[in-house]
Amino acid sequence: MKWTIDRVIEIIKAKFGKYIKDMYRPMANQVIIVMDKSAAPKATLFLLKEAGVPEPQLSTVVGTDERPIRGMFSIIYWVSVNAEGGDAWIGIKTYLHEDDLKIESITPLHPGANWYEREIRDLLGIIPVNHPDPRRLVLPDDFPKNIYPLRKEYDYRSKPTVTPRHVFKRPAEGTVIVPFGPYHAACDEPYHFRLYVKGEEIVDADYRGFYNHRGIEKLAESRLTYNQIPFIAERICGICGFVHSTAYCQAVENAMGIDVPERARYIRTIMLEIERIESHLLWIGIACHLAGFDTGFMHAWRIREKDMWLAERLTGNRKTYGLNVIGGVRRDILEYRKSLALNTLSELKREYKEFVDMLSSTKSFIKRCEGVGVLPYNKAVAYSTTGPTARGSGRRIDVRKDHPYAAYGELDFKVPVYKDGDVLARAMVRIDEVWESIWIIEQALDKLPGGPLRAEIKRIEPYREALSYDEAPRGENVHYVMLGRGNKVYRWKVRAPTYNNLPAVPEMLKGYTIADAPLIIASIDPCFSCTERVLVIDVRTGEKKAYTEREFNYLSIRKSRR
Amino acid sequence: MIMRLVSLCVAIVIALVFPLIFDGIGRKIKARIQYRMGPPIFQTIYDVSKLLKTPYLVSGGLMFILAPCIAFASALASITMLPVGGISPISFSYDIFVFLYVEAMVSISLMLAGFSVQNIYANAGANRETMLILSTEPILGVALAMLALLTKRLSIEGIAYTIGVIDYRLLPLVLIAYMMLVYIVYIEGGFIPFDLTEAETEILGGPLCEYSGRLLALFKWALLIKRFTLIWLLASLITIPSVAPAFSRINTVFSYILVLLFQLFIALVLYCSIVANEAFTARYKIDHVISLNKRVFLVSIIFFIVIAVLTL
Amino acid sequence: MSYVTLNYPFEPLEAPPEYRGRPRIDPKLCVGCGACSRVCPSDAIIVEDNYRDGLRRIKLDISRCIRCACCEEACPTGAIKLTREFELASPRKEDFTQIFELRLVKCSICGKPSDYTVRQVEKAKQILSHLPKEEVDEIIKRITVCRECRRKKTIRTTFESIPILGLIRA
Amino acid sequence: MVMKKRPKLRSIWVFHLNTGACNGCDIEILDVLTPYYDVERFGVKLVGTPRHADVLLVTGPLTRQSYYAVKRTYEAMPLSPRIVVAIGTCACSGGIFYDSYAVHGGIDKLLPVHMYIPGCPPRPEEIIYGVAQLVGLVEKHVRMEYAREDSIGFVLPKYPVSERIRLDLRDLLNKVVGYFDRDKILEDFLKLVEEAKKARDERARLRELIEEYCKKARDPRLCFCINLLEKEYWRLRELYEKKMVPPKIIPY
Repeated sequence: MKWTIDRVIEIIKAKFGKYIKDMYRPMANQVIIVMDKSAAPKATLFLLKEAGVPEPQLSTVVGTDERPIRGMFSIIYWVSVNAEGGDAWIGIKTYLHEDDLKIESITPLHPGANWYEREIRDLLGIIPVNHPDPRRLVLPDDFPKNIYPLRKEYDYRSKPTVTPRHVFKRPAEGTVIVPFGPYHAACDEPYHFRLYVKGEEIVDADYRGFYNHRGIEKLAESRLTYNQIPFIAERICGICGFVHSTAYCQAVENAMGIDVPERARYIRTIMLEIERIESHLLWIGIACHLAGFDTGFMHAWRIREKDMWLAERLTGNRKTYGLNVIGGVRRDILEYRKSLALNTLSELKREYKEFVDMLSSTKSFIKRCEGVGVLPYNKAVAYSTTGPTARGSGRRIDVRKDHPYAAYGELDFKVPVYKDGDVLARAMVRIDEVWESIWIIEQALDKLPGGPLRAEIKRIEPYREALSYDEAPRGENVHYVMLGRGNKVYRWKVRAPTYNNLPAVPEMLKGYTIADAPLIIASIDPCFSCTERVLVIDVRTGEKKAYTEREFNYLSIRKSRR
Repeated sequence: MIMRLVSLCVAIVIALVFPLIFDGIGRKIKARIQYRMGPPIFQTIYDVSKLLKTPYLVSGGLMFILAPCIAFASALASITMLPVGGISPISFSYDIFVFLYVEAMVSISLMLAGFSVQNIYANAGANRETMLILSTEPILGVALAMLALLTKRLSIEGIAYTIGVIDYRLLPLVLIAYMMLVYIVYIEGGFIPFDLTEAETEILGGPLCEYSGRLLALFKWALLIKRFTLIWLLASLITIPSVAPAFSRINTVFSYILVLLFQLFIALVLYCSIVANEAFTARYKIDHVISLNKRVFLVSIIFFIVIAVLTL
Repeated sequence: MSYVTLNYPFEPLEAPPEYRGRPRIDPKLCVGCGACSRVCPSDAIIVEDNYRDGLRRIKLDISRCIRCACCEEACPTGAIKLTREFELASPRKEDFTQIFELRLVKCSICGKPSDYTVRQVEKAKQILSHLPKEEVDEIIKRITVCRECRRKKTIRTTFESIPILGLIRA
Repeated sequence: MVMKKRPKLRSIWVFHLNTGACNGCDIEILDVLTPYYDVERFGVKLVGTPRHADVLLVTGPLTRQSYYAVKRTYEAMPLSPRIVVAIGTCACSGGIFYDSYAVHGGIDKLLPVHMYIPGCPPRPEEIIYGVAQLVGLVEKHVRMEYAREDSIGFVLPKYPVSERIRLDLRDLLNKVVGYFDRDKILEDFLKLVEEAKKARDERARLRELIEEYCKKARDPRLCFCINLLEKEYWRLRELYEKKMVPPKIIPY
């Protein structure tokens, strides 16, 4: 039978009824249940493990400094129910008083929560009790203790500093440490993996990232207004930026109760899919390049270029479309652009087909991807992986299907799923998805409805909260917004897909060779600038243990030919 | 004697200039396969000359500086043992062993360079290089040994000339030896899928990643020359038996030039075909290569024994 | 073999008409209302009043502009537009600035520069043109007042509005 | 127009350094290598380590943390020529992040920059243009522009309808077709209005003009807008003729 939100609520009521203090529904498919501090983690775990809801997913954990409003801090565990027509987002919220900022950690039982809890500890000072990993995640190592940037009293311009220190995992006996990055081939962004290597085989790996942090969430709270944030949201990531701006706008629209005109929803859908095509072709190209197959790279990007030109004609720029605004979109698709788009798509299809044939006939490339970086289904669930990474491991989840947004409810498309869980499977998922995207765009262009592009914005009443979600090329992307006063948001929490996928990478790396590492890391299509909006990290000292200063200096500045 | 001196000069000139031009041509071909305009043919020359102008940073011991020079010298030396225009500048009996040794020297110095710096990637590259030469050099040795057995000569020039007049019943075996050689040329030349030592995307240029400026130029040049040498070996083993005897009847100078042109032509053809193939393959992993080499080596040994039995 | 490479820069190349390129202010049309600077997410347009010499200076910094076209959307006169120019590279950062200075209108009471430019007032007149002349003049008189005078005015009016205070004054 | 000249540099090896950019610029840098743009024709090559590089392509607003890494990269380059190219608005000035606590705002805060290439992200052509300029193949176009009111005349365009109505219509169009197409459509509409003004029965004339316009345009979108404008136009006319300030209107 169908998993409606009410049914889920019933289940929770049955088990935790006496702890529930309050319950409200920001949206038809969203509920926020306020619970006792003691019960909230248990309830979350119950939903994730025992309740038996289909494909439960810890979508995000939002910590907010609500002292100006309620004099308390708050945490919301957002659990989503996916697949089999279950469309529900359950937010389990609890308030913590300033002088007792401790809450039971759920990481020991659900590893997927690892980063969320560490992030909240870093940014708000809410301590997850008996969390397995006491190290910092987000804050830079040269950032002083007991200063929490997301607390309201912190000014977004101040830069306190102390001498940095970071502790990496102890290498096992007889292993060599191969620092991977901050500048390396697998991604054109700074990030840092430490591979613990025997010969060429990787026995363990550790991650230290959060290099790309630009303080976006804080900027949004402090400097920018509602209608300026879509543009900074777009610059969270230059590959999947439109996904972010859409998610943000949807979140605000949900909170404000604006219903977006149909035409706008369709145009958003079209652009989202154009972006997906762009991103997937990009990834395929990079994968070829990492496997030393540059011809594949060149051809993939040659085809991609058509898509970029189309985007440029439709929105005015190849990236950062600057199309979203709260309540709709800013540019229309006139008749001539429509026909232009259709022509481009037909060309794209032809060339893409040739390319895929060429790729699948290149044995040496297939050989590199096959059986490498395997992520079994249960691991994929445990880490709450999303998008192609999850679908490559046989998880049948896709936000577009499970929680239809924009115009996806009215369009028809398939969700490709592969069971092998290796790099090849992830590649296949992406390759198939490009076909689906083309098909979606064609449909959307065909039934593009009339009417206006923008809805009127009514009065904004502050402190309404809402969640919004969309399927980025890399997976489920969740934004949480709490409206504020004075034309500014009170809290805007971004959870990019890579945030869920990355912790699973060390799992994938174990047992494979240095030669595989770039391909494996790239296989989740990591997007660090998405993940690392929060703060900057300095890994120097972590390195010093292994190398001399000069040596380390040099190691930490490499970057691949690309 | 004079001819030998002349051909020495010619060999040096060819060795210095043509590898760069060939590389340029290779890049152009690749570019065209990828629908690109591609760099000018002389691009590699520009690159090297620029590198020669730029200053270099030393981040290793004495070996760090010596290695490129050794590599360069031995690469140059190795080509002088091959017939240029039908006459090897330096030729004596047993020079085949010297050739093998000098040939290996380039790889060895690359190894040494890799180990001379305290850099995980350089070391990884050096490791790979070690595995590669340990597994490939024997095959090269065996292949040449086969030819030596078949022709009863131990100098490359000698081998080249005698193959032309060899008993036709042995030709199949000669062909097999040639196939071995092609395989070796492909691997030792460091073409994709065997460019593991400098795999940019995995270990960022391996041993070369610490080098800069002049030293880098020398190293790159040396590696290109080595590539060229191997192909040249193949080319001359094909050209000389087929055309040299015919021309040499006419007149030495004339035949010298003709044979030279033929060699160049054949070399170019070989190079282009290899590059074209290169463009359509992804890089192998070191374990793939090693296992492949093992198999080839076994096969070659078997044939070697067969030849030994037949000829002795 | 054939290739697809474009021969740019050896042949000129036009950006598509939809392209959002370098923004440019048309000094003929700009009234200096500063709407653009208020909507700009990256503060690329800065408007500053210089009361001493009665000038308003509008500074557009292309090197900070993110080409979101918010300014174009907000501009009431269509003075600022995103052109199709994309050949912007330059070794000097100063090249990226465009500066435009407008005169501020004199205060109708004390004659010091007020907070509006001459052009703004003219534009206002145009917008209000459907109202009768005297009304328009009244409105204009009210708005073209420098800060100081306005403060005084407000105080006076408040005094007058509250009878007891009026008594105190008397 | 750019003429073919002898380039100063024939071989440029570049090292790409991301100082916390959003990827847009980085991807465009890669894009420049791909078949349609192919900078390899100028001898440009992306290399794996700064040791091999002559030019540093820097993207991103220089986040607090990458500061150190960038410094080290620069030091790891050979002493000459050490050219630095700032690609993208962020690298040029910090862009939208310029005053964030985590950002220094522009690479020129740390390194001497030889070429600024603004854009968010710059088009591949833009990057090529920058490189070509660096190599000396093309001239600089952009230059600082300074103007004063006195030196430049003021144009207050006259329209067939009163400015107030025009602005309202413009605002309406912004919501219907967006900022990009609105001005053109409005212009067309005003032309029609002007045309109609000449006739005795203005309404009827405008009506038929609009019908033939739609026939010509053959774009349902344009017809929709023009018809909407007509409705709105007459409504506003009445309002303002009655000299009342219009209430906030939500048409359609």
